[in-house]
Amino acid sequence: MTVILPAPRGSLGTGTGLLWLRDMLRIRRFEETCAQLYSETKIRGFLHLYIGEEAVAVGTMEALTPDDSVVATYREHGQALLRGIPMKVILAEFYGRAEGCCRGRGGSMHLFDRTRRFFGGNGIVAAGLPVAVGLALAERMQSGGPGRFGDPGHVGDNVVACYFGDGAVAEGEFHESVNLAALWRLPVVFFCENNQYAMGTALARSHSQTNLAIKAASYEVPAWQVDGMDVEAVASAAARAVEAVRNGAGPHFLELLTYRFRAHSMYDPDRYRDKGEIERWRARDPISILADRLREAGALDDAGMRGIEDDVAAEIAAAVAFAEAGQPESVADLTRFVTSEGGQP
Amino acid sequence: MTVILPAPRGSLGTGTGLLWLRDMLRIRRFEETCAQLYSETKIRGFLHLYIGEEAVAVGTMEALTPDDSVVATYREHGQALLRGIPMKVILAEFYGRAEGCCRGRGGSMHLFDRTRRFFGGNGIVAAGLPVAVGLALAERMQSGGPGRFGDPGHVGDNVVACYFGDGAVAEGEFHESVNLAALWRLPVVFFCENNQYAMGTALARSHSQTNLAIKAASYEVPAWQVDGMDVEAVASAAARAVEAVRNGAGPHFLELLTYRFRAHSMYDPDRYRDKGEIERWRARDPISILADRLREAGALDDAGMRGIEDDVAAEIAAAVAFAEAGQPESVADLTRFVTSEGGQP
Amino acid sequence: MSVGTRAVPTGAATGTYREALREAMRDALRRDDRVFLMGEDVGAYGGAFAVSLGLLEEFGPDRIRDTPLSESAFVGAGIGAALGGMRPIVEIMTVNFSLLALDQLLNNAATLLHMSGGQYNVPLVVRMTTGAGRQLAAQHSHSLEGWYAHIPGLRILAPATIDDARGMLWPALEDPDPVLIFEHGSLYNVSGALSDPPAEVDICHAAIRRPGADLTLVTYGGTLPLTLDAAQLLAAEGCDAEVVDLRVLRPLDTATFLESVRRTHRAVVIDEGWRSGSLAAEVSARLMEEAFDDLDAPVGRVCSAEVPMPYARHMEQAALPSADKVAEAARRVLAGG
Amino acid sequence: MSVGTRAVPTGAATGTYREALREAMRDALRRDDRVFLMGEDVGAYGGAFAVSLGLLEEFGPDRIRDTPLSESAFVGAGIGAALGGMRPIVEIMTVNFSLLALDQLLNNAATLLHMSGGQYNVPLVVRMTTGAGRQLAAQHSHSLEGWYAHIPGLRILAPATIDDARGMLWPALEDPDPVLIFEHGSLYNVSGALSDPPAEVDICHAAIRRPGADLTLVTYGGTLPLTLDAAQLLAAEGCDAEVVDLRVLRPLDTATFLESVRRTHRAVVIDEGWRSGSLAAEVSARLMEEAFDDLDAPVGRVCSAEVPMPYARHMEQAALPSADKVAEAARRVLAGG
Ligand SMILES: Cc1ncc(C[n+]2csc(CCOP(=O)(O)OP(=O)(O)O)c2C)c(N)n1
Ligand SMILES: Cc1ncc(C[n+]2csc(CCOP(=O)(O)OP(=O)(O)O)c2C)c(N)n1
Ligand SMILES: [Mg+2]
Ligand SMILES: [Mg+2]
Repeated sequence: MTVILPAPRGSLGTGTGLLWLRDMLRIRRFEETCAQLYSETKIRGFLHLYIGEEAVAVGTMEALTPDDSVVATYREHGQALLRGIPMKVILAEFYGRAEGCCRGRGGSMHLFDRTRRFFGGNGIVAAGLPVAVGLALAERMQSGGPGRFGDPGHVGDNVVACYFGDGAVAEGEFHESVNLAALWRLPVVFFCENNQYAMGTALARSHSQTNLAIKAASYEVPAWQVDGMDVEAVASAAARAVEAVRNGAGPHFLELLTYRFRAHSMYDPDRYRDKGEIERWRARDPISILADRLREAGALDDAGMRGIEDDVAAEIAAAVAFAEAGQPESVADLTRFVTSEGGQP
Repeated sequence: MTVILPAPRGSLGTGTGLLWLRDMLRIRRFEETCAQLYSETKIRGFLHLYIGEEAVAVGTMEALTPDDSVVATYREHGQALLRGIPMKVILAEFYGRAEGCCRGRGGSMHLFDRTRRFFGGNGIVAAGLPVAVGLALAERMQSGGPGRFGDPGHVGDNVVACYFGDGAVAEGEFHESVNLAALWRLPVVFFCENNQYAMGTALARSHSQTNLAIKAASYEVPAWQVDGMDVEAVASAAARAVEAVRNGAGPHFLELLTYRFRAHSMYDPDRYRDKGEIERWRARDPISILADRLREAGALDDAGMRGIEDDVAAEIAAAVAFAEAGQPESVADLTRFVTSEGGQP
Repeated sequence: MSVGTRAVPTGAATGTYREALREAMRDALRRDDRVFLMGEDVGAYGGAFAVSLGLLEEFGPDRIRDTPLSESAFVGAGIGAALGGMRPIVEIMTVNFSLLALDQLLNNAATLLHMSGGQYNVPLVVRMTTGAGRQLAAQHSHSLEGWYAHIPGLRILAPATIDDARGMLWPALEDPDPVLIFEHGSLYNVSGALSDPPAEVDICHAAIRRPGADLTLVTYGGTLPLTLDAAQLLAAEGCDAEVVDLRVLRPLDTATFLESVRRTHRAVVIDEGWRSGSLAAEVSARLMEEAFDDLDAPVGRVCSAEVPMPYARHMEQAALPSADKVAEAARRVLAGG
Repeated sequence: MSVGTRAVPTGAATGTYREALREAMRDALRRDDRVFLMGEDVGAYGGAFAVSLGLLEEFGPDRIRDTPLSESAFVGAGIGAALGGMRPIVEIMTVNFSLLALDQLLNNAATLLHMSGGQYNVPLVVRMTTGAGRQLAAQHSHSLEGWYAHIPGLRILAPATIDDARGMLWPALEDPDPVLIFEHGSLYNVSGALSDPPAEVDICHAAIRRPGADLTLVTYGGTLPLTLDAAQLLAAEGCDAEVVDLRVLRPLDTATFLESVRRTHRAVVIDEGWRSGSLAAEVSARLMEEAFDDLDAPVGRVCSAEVPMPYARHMEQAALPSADKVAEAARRVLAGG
C-alpha cells in the first residue's frame, strides 16, 4: 500500500520517452515564459507554476482517453496543455483576451475546455474533489447495463482524473469525497500532487500522518506512493490505477511525491524553504532524469534535444504572438453567461 | 488497534457497580418519562433519546474530573445528567421554562452548564468537534511550563471529552478536527457513539470503512473499539484513554459499539430497521447486563433493585413537579444575551 | 437514456404540500431517466420530512440515493453529475446544514458558466427545508434563502402554495442553470386541491395572491399564510390589502410588486429572515429606487427579531412575524405619509 | 497568565495599513498573554498578505500558529479556545474561504451566548481579507461581509483607514463577544501617518470622513477611497458631498448616516457587494423607514455588477464601483426629486 514503486526497468519505449520529454519541456518552457510575462505585467492575478512537477501530469495523463474527464486545481497549466488545449489559447486566457479558452474571464486559475472534458481549474482548495466524484457518478449512472449500482463486476467506465495537492488532503472535502467515491465504488482516480508544501506550510505541519497514501487507504481505497520525479514510475503506476478504476474496481489514490521548484505563486517571496532542500530536489529534476535515461539508451543526443527545444520555443513564440494580438472581450458582454443563453428568461 | 476489548474480569467494585446501575436507570427512566411528556405535548421540538446507549455515557464520564470539559451532541441528556446538571433543571429546560439550564431557550438539543464545564448540546452534526479541539488547545496553552507546544513529555492537562455519532464521522469536520488534535497533540478524547445508524442510514451506507477506529487510527491517533453495551468494558477503556490523554500522549479515540433502542427522534417512524435486529440488540441491554452481573456477584437483589428504582422515580417525580411549576421567561428578555451584558454598547 | 416530455397524470385530487412535492419528483423521475434524487435519508428513512416517502421502493437505490452526512461532497457531487449529463435533484435536509455546502453552491454551481466563458452550465436542482416555528431552537430555525438570492447565477424559488410545490420542479429541472427550491417547514402539512393534470407554473414571475387597492403586502414562502390572514384582519377594518407572493427570489420579479405599489401607494414587506440585511431590505430598496414618487408612506418591514431563535414556544412566537404584527405594521403605514 | 492593559508605544511614525494591522497584533500579543494568532500561513510564510510577517520570530510557534487547510476546524477551534479562556485572533486567509467555516461562525460563535441563556460568551476575533480589484477572478473576489452583518450576535468591523486598522483590534479583543474584521485587499499598501501612541478608536460608531452639505455618500472599507475621490469630482462641479464611513457593519450605526441625510436630504450608498441583497439595500431601507420625509430624491446605490468577477482587468473594472460611477449616481440623485 505504501511502498514507493520503482520504475519498471526497460519499459521505456524511446518513442514514448521522447514524447514525454517534449511534453515536460513544453510545460517547463511555457511556464518560464509566463513568469517572464508576469514580471512584464502582461499576466496578472495569481499565477501558480508547475515547474518541477511536470512528470506528474505527463505520467498520469498518459493513462487517460479523450472520453475521460479531468478536474484540476489552480496549478493546472500542465494538465491543460496535455489535455490538448492549444498553448496559444491558454496564453490568450492569461492575457485576459477574448481568444482565451474562457474569453479571458478565468485567467491562470480557471482554465476550462468543454470539448476536451477539462473541468478546470478550481481556485478553492479541495473544491474540485466533490465535483470529480459527481462526474464519476454520472459516468456510472449512464454506463447502464448490469453493475450499475455498486456491482463489483461492472466494467468499462470512463474515468475521472482528479488532481489536488497535499494541502488539500487536510480539508473536510477530501475526506467526504474519498469516502463517497469508495462507498459508491465510483470510477475516479485521485492524483495527489504532494509537493511537500501548502503555500508556506510544510507537510509535517499540516498532517499528523504524513504518508498520505495511508490516509487514503483508511477509506478502503487502494493507494500508494509514487516517485513523482520519475515519469516512468508515474506512468506505470497511473496505468495500473486507471485500468483498475476503468474495470470497476472503484476509486484509486496515488500520492505523487514531487516538489515545486518555484514559489507557490508569483506573490510568494518563498521565505519558508531551506535553500539546501530546494537544491536537493532540483538535483532530481524530472526532465533531467528522463533526458539522461534517454541519452543512456541512445535515443537522445544534443541535436535531438536542440530539436525539441526549438520546436517548443517556436510553439511558445507563436502563442505569445497570438496572445499579444488578441482582443479584449467587449464590456457589453459582462453579464453574458451569468445564466445560460436560451435558458429561462 | 481494532480489537474489541473484553471487560476486565473481577474489577467491578460492587459499590461502583451499583452507582453505575443507578446512573443508567436515572437516564433510562428519565427519558421514558420525557417520551411520555412529549406525547402529552409538554415537551416540543426535537427530542433524541439515549435509551440503549446508557453504558457509554456512564462508563466514559466515570473517567472525568470536574475540571475536565464535555462537548456533546443533541443526544446529550445522559451526559448532562451525569455531569451533575440537576434533573429538574434539565426537565424545566425541555418545558421551555425560565428555570431551565438555558432559561428555556435551548430545549433538548442545547443543554449547557458553565459551572460544570458542560459545553452542549450541539444540533449540527460534527460541529462540536472543532470546539472541543479548541477547548483542548486552551487547556494546553494555559497549562504553561515545559511541554507547552507539542512536547510529548508534557503532563497533567485537563481533558476535553468530545462525543459524537457514527454519522458524524462522515462529515469533513471530523477529519479536520482529528487531524488538528493529533497534529498538535491536544488533550482531547474522542468518544464515538456508534449506534449503527445516522437517522435512517445504516453504518455501511455511510462509510466505506465501517471500522471507525481504523479510520481514526489513520491520523496516528490511538483508537480502538469497545463493547458499548458493557459499562465495565467502557469504563476500563475510557480510564485508559483518558489517563493517556491527561499524561500528554495526545488525543485518543474510542469507538463505542452501541444501539439506540428507540427511534432517532420523536419525529422518526423508524421504518428502516429490522425488528429482529432491534431485538438482538435489546437482548444486550446494558442495564440488564450490569444488573445480572451484580446479582451474580451477590451485590444486588430484588429489594435492592426496587430501592434504586424508587429513588429514581422520586427524583423524576420531583423534576416533573418542578418543571410544571416553572415560569416562562419574560418576552421582554427576548433580545437579552444576543450580546454580552456589560460588553461593548 | 430516454427523455420523455409528457407530464404523467397523477390521479390525486386533493393533497398536501408534501404530497405535491413528492408527486412532482415522481413525475420527473418517470419522465426523464437522467433525473435522480440524492441526499441524507431520502431513501430508507423516506425523507426527514417524508417528502420522498415511497420513492426508494418505486425507483430503487440507484435513483433514490441515500448519502452519508457529507453536505459539501454530495452537493458538489450533484454539480459534477449535472456537468456529466445527469439532472440531479439534491435534497439538503434543511437550510441550516446548507452552510456546509455553500462554497460548492457559490463558487462552483453559480460560477462555472460565467467563469468558463459560457462553456459549462450546471443543470442542478437543490431542494431544502427552511424556516422556524416548530420549536427547533437556534441552530435549526434559519431562513437564509435571502443569502442565496444574493448570488448571481442561481435561480431561487420559494413555493408557498400547493400548485407551486407541484409545478416548480419540472421547469426547474428544465432550466439549464442551478435552481434552489426552499420549502418552508410549516407548509408541508397544508392541504388543498391538486389539479390533474397539474397546473403549469412559471418560475419567473411573482403572483398576486389577493388583489387589493389600499396597500401592498409583499411576501413569499412560509409567511404567505399569515400575510393572507393579516389581509383578512385589515379587511375587517376596511383596508383592502393586495398580497404579492414573490415566488421567485432570484431573479426578483420587481415589475409585479412595483406595479402593485404604484396602484396602492403603500407597502409592507414580510420576511421571516432577520431584519438587517434581509430580502425585505432589497424589496424596500427597489421600491425606494423605482417607486419613490408613488409612495404615500415609507415602506414597512416585518421580519424576525434579530436573535438566535429560542426554543420556548412563547419566545419563538415573539421572535417571528405574525398576522397581528403584519396588520399592525400595515396600520402604521396607512397612518403615515 | 498576566494581562497588561497599557498600549506599548510603537515608535513608528508613518506606515501602511498592513503595518498598522501588524502593530495592532504585536501590541495585543504583548499586552495580553491570552492573545494568540492562528490561521493558514500566518507563521512561516508571514501571512498570505504579509500582515503577520515577523510575528512568528517574535512570539514563537505556540502563539503564532500555522494551521492546516481546515477552515472549519481552526475557526471552530478558535471558538473553543475563546470558551476556554484564551483570546484568539483567527485569520481566515480571505473571505472567499470563510464559507467553509460559516457554520461555525453562525451556529456556534454567534449563537452560544443566547442559546445558553447567557452562560457562554465567545471572545473571539476573526480577521479576513475581502474584496476584488486584483484580477483574482470569480472565486477569489467576493465581498461577503454583508452576509456576516446579517447575523445577530456578531460585531462586524471594516477598517478603511490606517488609524482604524491600528485601533480596532484591541477593543475587538476586549469585546466579550465574537468580532469579525474585514480588511479590503486593496488597502494593505495604502500608507499614511501612524500616531504614537496610537489613537483610541471606538468600534461602535460610523465616522464622517468628509463633511458636506449637499449630499451624503455612505460607504465603508475598500470603497472609501474611491468615494472620497468621487466627492472631489463632485466638489469640482459645485456639489459638496458628505462622506460617511460606516466602519461598523453590525450593529449598524444608523444614527450617524441618518443625521447626515436629514441635513443633506440626498444619499448614495456605495458597496462593493453584489447589488441584490447588499448591505447597501439595508442602508437604503433604513433611510426609507427613518428619513422618508427628509429625502428630496430616492437613495441611490452603487454596487458591483451581479456577475462572478471576471479575470480580465477591463471586465473586472467594469464590474466594480468607481469614482466615476459614484459621481454619476450622485448627479442622478441631485437631479431627481
Ligand atoms: C479553501 C481554501 N483555503 C485556502 C486557500 C488559499 N490557498 C491557495 S493554494 C493554497 C495551498 C494549497 O496547497 P496544496 O493543496 O498542497 O497545493 P499546491 O499549491 O502545493 O499545489 C492555499 C492555502 C484556497 N485557495 N482555498
Ligand atoms: C450537518 C448536519 N446534517 C444533518 C443533520 C440532521 N441530523 C440530525 S441527527 C442526524 C444523524 C446523526 O447520526 P449520528 O452522528 O450517528 O448520531 P446519532 O443521532 O445516531 O446519535 C442527522 C442526519 C444535522 N443536524 N446536521
Ligand atoms: Mg502542495
Ligand atoms: Mg448514530
